[in-house]
Amino acid sequence: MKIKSLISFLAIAIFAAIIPSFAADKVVKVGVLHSLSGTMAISETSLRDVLLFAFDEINKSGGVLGHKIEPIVVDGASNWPLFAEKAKELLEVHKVPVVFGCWTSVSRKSVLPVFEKNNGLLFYAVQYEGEELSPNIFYTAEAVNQQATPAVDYLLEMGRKKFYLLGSDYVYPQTTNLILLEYLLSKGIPIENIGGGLRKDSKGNVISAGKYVPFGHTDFQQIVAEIKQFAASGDACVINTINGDSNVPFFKEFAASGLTAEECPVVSLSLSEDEFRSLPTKDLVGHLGAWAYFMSLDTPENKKFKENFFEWLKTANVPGIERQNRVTCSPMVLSYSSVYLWKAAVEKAGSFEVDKVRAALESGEITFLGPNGLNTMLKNHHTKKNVYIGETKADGQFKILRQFEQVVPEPFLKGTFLKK
Amino acid sequence: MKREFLLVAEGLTKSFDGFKAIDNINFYLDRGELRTIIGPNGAGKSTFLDLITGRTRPDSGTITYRGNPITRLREYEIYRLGIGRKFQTPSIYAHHTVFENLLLGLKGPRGVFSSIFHRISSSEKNRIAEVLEIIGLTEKAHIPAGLLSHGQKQWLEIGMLLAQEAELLLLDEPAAGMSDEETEKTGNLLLTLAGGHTLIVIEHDMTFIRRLASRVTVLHQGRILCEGSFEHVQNDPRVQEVYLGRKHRAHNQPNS
Amino acid sequence: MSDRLPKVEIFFLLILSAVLIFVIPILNSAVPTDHPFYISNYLVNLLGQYFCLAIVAVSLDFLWGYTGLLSLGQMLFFSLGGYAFGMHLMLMIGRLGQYKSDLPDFMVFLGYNKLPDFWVPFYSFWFAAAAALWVPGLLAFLFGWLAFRSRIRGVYFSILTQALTYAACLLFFRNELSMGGNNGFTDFKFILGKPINSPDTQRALYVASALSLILTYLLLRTLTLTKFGKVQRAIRDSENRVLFSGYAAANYKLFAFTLAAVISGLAGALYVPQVGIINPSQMEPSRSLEAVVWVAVGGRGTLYGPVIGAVGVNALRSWATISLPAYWPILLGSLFILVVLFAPRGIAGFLEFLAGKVLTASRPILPNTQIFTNSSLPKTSSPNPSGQESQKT
Amino acid sequence: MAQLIINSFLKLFSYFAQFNYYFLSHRSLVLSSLLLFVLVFQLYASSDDQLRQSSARSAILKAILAPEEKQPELVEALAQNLHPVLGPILEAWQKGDLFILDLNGKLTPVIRLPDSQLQLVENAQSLPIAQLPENARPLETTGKLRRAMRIILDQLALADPSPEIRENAVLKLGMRQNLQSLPILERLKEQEEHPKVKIAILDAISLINLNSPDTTTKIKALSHFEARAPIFARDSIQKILADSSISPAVRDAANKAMKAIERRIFWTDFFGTVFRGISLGSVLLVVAIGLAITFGLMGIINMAHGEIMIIGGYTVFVVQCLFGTGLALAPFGFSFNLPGLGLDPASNLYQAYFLISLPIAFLISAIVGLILERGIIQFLYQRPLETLLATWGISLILQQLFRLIFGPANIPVTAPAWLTGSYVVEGVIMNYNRIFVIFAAFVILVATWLLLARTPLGLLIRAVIQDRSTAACMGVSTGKVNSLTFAFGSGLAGVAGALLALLGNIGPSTGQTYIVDAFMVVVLGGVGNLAGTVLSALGIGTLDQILQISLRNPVIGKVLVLVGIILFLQWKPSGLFTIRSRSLDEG
Repeated sequence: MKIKSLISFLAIAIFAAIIPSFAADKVVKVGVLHSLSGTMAISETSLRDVLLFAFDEINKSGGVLGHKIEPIVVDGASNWPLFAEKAKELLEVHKVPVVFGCWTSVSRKSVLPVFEKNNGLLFYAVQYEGEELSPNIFYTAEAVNQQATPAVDYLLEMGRKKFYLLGSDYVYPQTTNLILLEYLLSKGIPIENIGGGLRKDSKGNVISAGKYVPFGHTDFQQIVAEIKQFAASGDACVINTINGDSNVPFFKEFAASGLTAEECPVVSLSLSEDEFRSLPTKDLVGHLGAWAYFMSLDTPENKKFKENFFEWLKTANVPGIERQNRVTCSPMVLSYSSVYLWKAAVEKAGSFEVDKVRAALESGEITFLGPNGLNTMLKNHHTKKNVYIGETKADGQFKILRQFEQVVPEPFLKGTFLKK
Repeated sequence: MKREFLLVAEGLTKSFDGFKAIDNINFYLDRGELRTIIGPNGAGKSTFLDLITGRTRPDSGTITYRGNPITRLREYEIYRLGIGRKFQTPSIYAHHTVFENLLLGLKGPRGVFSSIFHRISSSEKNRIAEVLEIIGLTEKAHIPAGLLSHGQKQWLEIGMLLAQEAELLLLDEPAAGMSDEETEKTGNLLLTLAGGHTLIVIEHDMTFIRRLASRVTVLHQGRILCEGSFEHVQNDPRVQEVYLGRKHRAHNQPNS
Repeated sequence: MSDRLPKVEIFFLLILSAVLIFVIPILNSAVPTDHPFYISNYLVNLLGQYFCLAIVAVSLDFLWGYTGLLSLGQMLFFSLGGYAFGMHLMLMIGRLGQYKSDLPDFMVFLGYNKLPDFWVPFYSFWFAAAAALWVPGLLAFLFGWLAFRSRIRGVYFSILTQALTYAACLLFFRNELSMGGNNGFTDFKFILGKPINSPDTQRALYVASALSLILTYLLLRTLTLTKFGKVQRAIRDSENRVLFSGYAAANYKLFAFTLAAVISGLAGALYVPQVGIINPSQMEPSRSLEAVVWVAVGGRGTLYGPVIGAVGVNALRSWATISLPAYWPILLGSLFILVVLFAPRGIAGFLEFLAGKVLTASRPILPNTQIFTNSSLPKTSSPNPSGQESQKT
Repeated sequence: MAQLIINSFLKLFSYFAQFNYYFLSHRSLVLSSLLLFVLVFQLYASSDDQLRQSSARSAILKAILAPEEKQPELVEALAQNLHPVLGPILEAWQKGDLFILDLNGKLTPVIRLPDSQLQLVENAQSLPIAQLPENARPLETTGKLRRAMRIILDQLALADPSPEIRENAVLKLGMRQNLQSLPILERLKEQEEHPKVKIAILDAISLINLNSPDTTTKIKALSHFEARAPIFARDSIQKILADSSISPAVRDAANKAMKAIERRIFWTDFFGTVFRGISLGSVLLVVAIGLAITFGLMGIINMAHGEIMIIGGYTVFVVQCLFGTGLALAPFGFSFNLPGLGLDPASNLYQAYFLISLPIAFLISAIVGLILERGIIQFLYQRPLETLLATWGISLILQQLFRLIFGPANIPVTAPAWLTGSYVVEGVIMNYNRIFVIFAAFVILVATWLLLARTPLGLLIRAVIQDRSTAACMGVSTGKVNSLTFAFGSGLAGVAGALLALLGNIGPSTGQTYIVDAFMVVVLGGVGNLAGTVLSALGIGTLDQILQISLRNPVIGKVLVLVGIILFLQWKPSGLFTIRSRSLDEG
């Protein structure tokens, strides 16, 4: 009897929690699905902040189609099945017309079937490995050819001849490195000049290129010693796709071993200004980054965005929000841009209905002049935008070295370079 | 003619980190005998029982039981040959009832699957009732064993050996921590068992040992110091020096 | 001597089965969505997931509460079951993936031109379903055989199971394993020819989970009532005594460990189609620790406690991650501490305490509720001289 | 005569000031030797230097003001007017620090120096204005232009006053293996005085000669490398070996040289692995030693060990901020500022912050440990497996508290200057911070051993650990001793966290990374045994490094270590060192 009463109690509790509170007129609920606890909270919390800022900004200027945006913030807790569960809840219980969220590829993959089944709409604003195109997801961040290959172009321009590929052991680095391997080969770099190791299957197909460390790896002594030997014959560089945490021990080891950015620059594809807050930037000076946005970008849009965002942070009523020492970075700005792209599409469609909004987004006419420059949503669900190469300065900012104008995104790259 | 012994240990040696707990012991036990082992703390008494029951493996030497070597067998295999052991501190299943404790001790198949499909039979019930009678716990059959008094737990443990119908019983300080009355009862119990079973008893309580009136083996520093009747041993000057002179202290430290 | 299920328990189980297996699906499918008794698809799916986790909790309790073996790697077996069944689901996607190939997407991407041999049998539903049971079972058997043979017990056993799941987790992250690397398996389309995300399929999976939970409960409950159960608890309380009573304790433990792994594998296989993803993060040590917490909160040593714990803690999490995003780890952490300090026998212990007040106690409760005896401790309180010597070194 | 000396010194200083930027830009902080001063003096104090300098400046001005498509050509032409003043200008251009300002109607190129000062390209005069005009845009560069700049900069580096830069430049030139560079190198060989650079020049000449069509020259170069065995020559020799058309004599020489290099790499790897193994082992030891006390000795399955460790890391961060510019925190929505001492980062006192923070980290972690023990753990000594649950709860709470107080991001801890850099002996890199951790591990170990074995408190701790009730009967206040022991173990964990801040990152969930490793070390060593902990930490560390270098794969290496530990425990179920016990239920 006790169990039964308990279960019914729980059922009621769940119901009570998920039955929407009585909403005022003209409100549109949107979902925010990021990890606010667990290992990924380190990166994703900032995206929640900037999304809430964007909603406030839009609400102040009259909302979307006359509706105020009411965000439903959900914690995915760095737990992928929980991401799927929460996505289901947002779509099936709260019936939100759009969700902004996810950071890791695996979290996106886990929610993808949910969005496809319920015909939801997800804006994903983190650089990723491509090789995916869901009708229900719009990818507003850098595709591989908007980040990794421009970075390689730049290094080639600088006369680098040896490339050491290093990453965390998961899909984004592995995929990116496989694509880069093809790209480098197509640029005439001999395979023995690509460091980190190649693994082939029994038929001789390369199934993995580069060196991979487990998540949270802390001991880079061996790898840095290897890079030092690799770089001994000059003109070498490192393409680093290590995820978040492990970068600190890597760069500490790298700097301590006497390798300099002159001798062997490291271009990091997962390190933005936000991550620099937690890195001893002294050890990173001179190393490179490639993003669609840098905080140091000198445009009126960016200036206005930074001012307003930092002003908003001072008074924002969000539990646990960090108000001090904040920066802006590419995933944040692209999240922010996603909101405006969605707004533009909704206004073009004149409706919140997913199918209509999608049609608007796919029309190729939805643009947003954001802090990062012009973003244009293309039919392939990715955005055309500028790409910048920057060099790390001691204050944790990037000095912009190079700009690639309006690069057209190409999500499916594997196998395309060698065919040409 | 060589005599047929029940238990023979020859050249038995065991050392822990260089400390020789058992040093070249030769030990012979007759069928049906009641043997008492005494010795001061650290003499190696419990280690000796450990070696017989397979809890520790000797560094060298052999142990045979009914002529079969048992040195390399595991505890449960040795037990199944009919060697039962009662530990120094009562070792019973506190969360099981007294009845269940005895049920687990009963002779019978010990495999995983036979235990899954086991149904208690009336003969098993009778046997348990019998043992309960012997150890005087009939009235407490259905309370958790953890609730028994210290002495009752000791008896229950002996009862479990009886249920198993072990031939050789190794009893490590069966009277430790008992009141005088309980000690008396325990002594009687052991005496009734002797004959039908073979017993090795480790004890410190000299009155108790005298009562058992058995053959006594004195262990000292891992060796057999002397062996013989209680009087013989008592009068041995070496024993007086190493053991009886320190009897009082030894008695106060039950953890030998 | 309660060798049979008490009548009241059977009665209660029947009612519960009726509610879970008949009433809830009917309320979900046959009641109009705006009716107050309507149960949404989301809730049905959520309950199905909770029940799978509850199965793990029950199997873990069978090990921990009854055999004294605290496995800190139970979710490894759950994941293996999930992976085995997930392989089948991946193959059932057919040509509906990103690359429109017969191979799963990640294989196309990695340049495979044919399915690895060990994948081929997983085209068969029944092979995959069986593998979800025997693969975890086999691993548990091998690991258990090694561990119990050499008398690894207590904390050592726990830490080793943790190391095992950690090692497996690292291994499954690798693409070389041909198991999808970090992303694992996702985007399933069909199960037994039915679209996997349709409400009907999900309802069927829910019923399967509920049924499995009830059957698991019945099976394990019956086992604990047999002589096997008595030996099992005897091992928990005093393993050496069991050995000196002629039982090969290692075999008993091996049986319990393997059985628990098989059951966890079943739970994993049911969980994956409902949640839609399986990847190595399920093997992270913290996931298995969570399972231990469900058992502890629900009350170990009773098989229904873990069910309450698993469903309750997960429901709490579902609620808190949306209502108290920044504070829920603190809430959860405090709950564990409070339970350990003030309700060592968990919710079940509390319920029994209440029941004991109302009814006459059906079974006596020992004044000392300590379930863990020294056998599960590291050997610290050794009163012996050689111990002192080695400490000085 | 005196006049001449004074004059030369004045000149010298002006040049030195001019090169200052160049020095910094190459991050070369090596002190110039007296020899170097003489060299600089000889090279640049010549009478026609003024003239050459101004012609170089006008040439680059021309290039800067030229239309974009002409720039690369003009920059390449700078080779005829090589002069050190070009270096800073080209680098500024490359990095976007070159601007063209409209000064009184005249287009004037200026460069921005690292200290934000503006300098005219024309004559190196500082501009009086402090800030760039709003509309100033840096002069763009193209890939082609940057390549041209690189060539000029490389040539400039050959005459750089710093021997290190010269050495690198020479080697770089050699690495290009262009036969036309040989005359330049031969000339440099004559002029060069610095022994290291001389060797580098010889290496570079040999590198180029590897490309020589003449077999004898080739073989001579190869035998040079056989004797020197430098790792940087490996790629070039490999290329020779890959060529099937070479003569047997060349092949033989190349093989010999390759063997010599491989031998060197082997020994470098060997000693490197030994050092790295010890280093990783000492990290593991530092991480595990606190746990060896709280778990190993006291039997508390302390899942919050990692978080208590991280408290130490946060302590270092706070101390670092307080020594510097202060710290602003915003826990639970309240913001407050902790003022800093504002010490100069170069001062000795500031540099000592790390040493000072170690005892503070110990104290704070110990206090947290004390609170946890008194508040929660003390009720659980009879139920050790439940300490696992409670401490896991504690760990969840602590993690989220870190997040709420310090933010979700990791915190940056900058190692003091005296701990950055490395000894390099024959290619084996030994970082100062790692050497420091090895040393610290040793100190912690000795201190712990002394405390446990040689102090009255240690005696009490051992007594309580071995038999709580007996100790209590003997009048020992077991509660107090437990608290102190747990606090001590927690304090050690805090020191570990402080040391980890030198090597890795500190963040809310960092503790989780170490927890499995820490338990493995303690269990493998044998619970309750410090010597075992030491041995197993060093053993795991070395094994891990050996596997990493032989498998070239950290993940599989780690998996194998874990499997190895599992199998090892089959053989020795209670770890390397066992404490035997004779009471029944502790086997």
